[in-house]
Amino acid sequence: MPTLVSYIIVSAALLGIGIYGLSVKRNAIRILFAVELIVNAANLNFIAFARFMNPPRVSGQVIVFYSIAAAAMEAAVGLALILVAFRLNSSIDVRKLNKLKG
Amino acid sequence: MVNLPTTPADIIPFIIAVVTSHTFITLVIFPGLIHLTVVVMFLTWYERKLLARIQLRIGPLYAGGPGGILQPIADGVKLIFKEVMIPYKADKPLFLGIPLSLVFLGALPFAVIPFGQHWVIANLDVGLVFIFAVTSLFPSMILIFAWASNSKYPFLGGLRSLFQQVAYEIPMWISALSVVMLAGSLNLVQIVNAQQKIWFIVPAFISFVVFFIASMAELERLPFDLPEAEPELVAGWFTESSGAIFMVIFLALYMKLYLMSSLITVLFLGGWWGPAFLPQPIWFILKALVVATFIIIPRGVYARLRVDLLIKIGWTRLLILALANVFITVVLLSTGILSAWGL
Amino acid sequence: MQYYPYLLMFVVFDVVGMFIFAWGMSFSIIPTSDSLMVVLFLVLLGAPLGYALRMALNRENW
Amino acid sequence: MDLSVPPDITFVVLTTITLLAAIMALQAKELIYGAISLAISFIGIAGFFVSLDAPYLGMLQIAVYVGAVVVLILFTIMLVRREEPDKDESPETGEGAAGLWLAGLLAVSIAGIAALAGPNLPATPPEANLPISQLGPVLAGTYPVPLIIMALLLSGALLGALVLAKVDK
Repeated sequence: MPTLVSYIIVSAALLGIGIYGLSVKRNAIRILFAVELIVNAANLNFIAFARFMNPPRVSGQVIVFYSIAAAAMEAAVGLALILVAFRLNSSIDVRKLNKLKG
Repeated sequence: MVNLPTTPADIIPFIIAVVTSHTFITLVIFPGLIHLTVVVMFLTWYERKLLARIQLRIGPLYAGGPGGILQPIADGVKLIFKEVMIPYKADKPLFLGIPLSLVFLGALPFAVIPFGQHWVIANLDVGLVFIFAVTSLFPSMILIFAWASNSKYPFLGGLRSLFQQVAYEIPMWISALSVVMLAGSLNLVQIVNAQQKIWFIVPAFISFVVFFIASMAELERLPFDLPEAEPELVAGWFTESSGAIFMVIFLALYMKLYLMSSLITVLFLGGWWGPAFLPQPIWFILKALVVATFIIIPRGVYARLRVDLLIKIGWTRLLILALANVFITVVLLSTGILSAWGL
Repeated sequence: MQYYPYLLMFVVFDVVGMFIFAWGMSFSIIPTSDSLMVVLFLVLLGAPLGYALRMALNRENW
Repeated sequence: MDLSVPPDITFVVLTTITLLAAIMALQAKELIYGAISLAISFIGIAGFFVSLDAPYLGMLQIAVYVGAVVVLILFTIMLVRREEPDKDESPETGEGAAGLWLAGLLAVSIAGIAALAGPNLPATPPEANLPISQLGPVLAGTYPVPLIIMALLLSGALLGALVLAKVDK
């Protein structure tokens, strides 16, 4: 049987992948991918802890409801921002979005 | 549980035990693969014949059997032996992989559809949501396939298909919600069991209408077949597919037709319930075929809509109707009008 | 681009659909006062839906 | 016939699929392949949810992420894509190593802390399971205020994204 620790390790690995993408990638859409991966790592932890509690609690699942909804909205607004950036700059490389630099 | 064979003499009893076990029969023969293939092949013949009769033609005739009922087999053999053409600069792995996964996704939901009290492969507690989750994968698959064929018409058709399915999926779900509220469960077996006294088409008539129209749009049937409008887009998002690829896509589309008609049967028409002189699965299949007939008939009768009107209708009319129906169901349930039928 | 707002509305109502399915599934065992909250949730979403539809149908915006 | 798979094998398979697809999502050359890998990774997470006795959440994950968010991402990719791939997509030297170091440090430290605390954490889940019919009452009864805030968040995000994407005259 997989223990709680094994789930935490998987989630930590997912978080690591997400952080790597967030800090290294230059394409805005890839950065969005990384953010989604990090949110998913958190969700996995919530569900695992809710299951391993004694007695199991539904609250852990309900918070994942809200988390998924918030992540979906974040993706929607983020993609709209990327569209605007593309329209203004004709590039989605985050390092070329430096119009505000003095 | 069957023990694995240890000596050579045990192998034949082992095979017999496996073949006669309930899991094997439900998985492979009755609600499973063989039944699915036969019904889907029958539906392709049935649609051609029905449309021909509507238009005062005869339809398929020469392939053997009464009324040319063996036509689907001839079609299948013909398509398998045709050359599979892959367009120039198409994305090969996606172009070949997506049709296969479409068939897989089309067959997967049948695992939770109950064809009788005990004729169900997986009696999931979240059956209805499982079906919705699986069918919500279709639009992205179609978009990827259309993009992968690297051609103009498929891409336009794919975009149309995406927006149409997206527009009609939400009214469909929300109209199914009132059935879920009446039955108090997402388990399809329990939903059918709750309809023993009264079919849900009576207390939830509006949601039946919304669900029916939305499923017609999901299936890209006339008058909603914009994604494959022949005069404008050749054949829509599967223009570039040929030979075996085309056959696989065709199979997936008819599986989806059968899936939607079975879903309407489960949710609104009382599933397997019927007078006891016929066994339960027969009643179920008969009802599903009647629903399929009503989904096919408009193809011979109506013209198609314009794409922006289509999407506008989905969002402004059907969604509002479905939401209103949720409130009606809340009122019906809390005033206890339906308590005579045990709801 | 003309149909982009419909895609956004789809994402929003996908989430809403999942929320109210969890509520409708156990409607009979939820007290009425709690159900009113969910109805309020739906009513609150009606206003942005109307505004988004008006925006989406206005062809000058896209 | 017993078709149930032992939980260990399920866990290993799901872990492999999820992590490999997550890496592919960030490293694939074509953005479209990245989006598909992301979808596969989400499906893997949904598999974890189902195996952890939260089937409704698993279905929610598939329907919302793979059904809606990935479609939105694909559509945006097709809008902003250009024929030639970006040449300077790869990070500058040193930056990749630094990112890798940071991510590895974080992941290893979290996993290490979890492993250190391991003996105090429960090894096996309790027998009692979570019926999905409990979700609704907790959602509507115990946490009504977050529900209303969620309605406001949804409306705000919808209108905000619409106003952003609108063409200015």
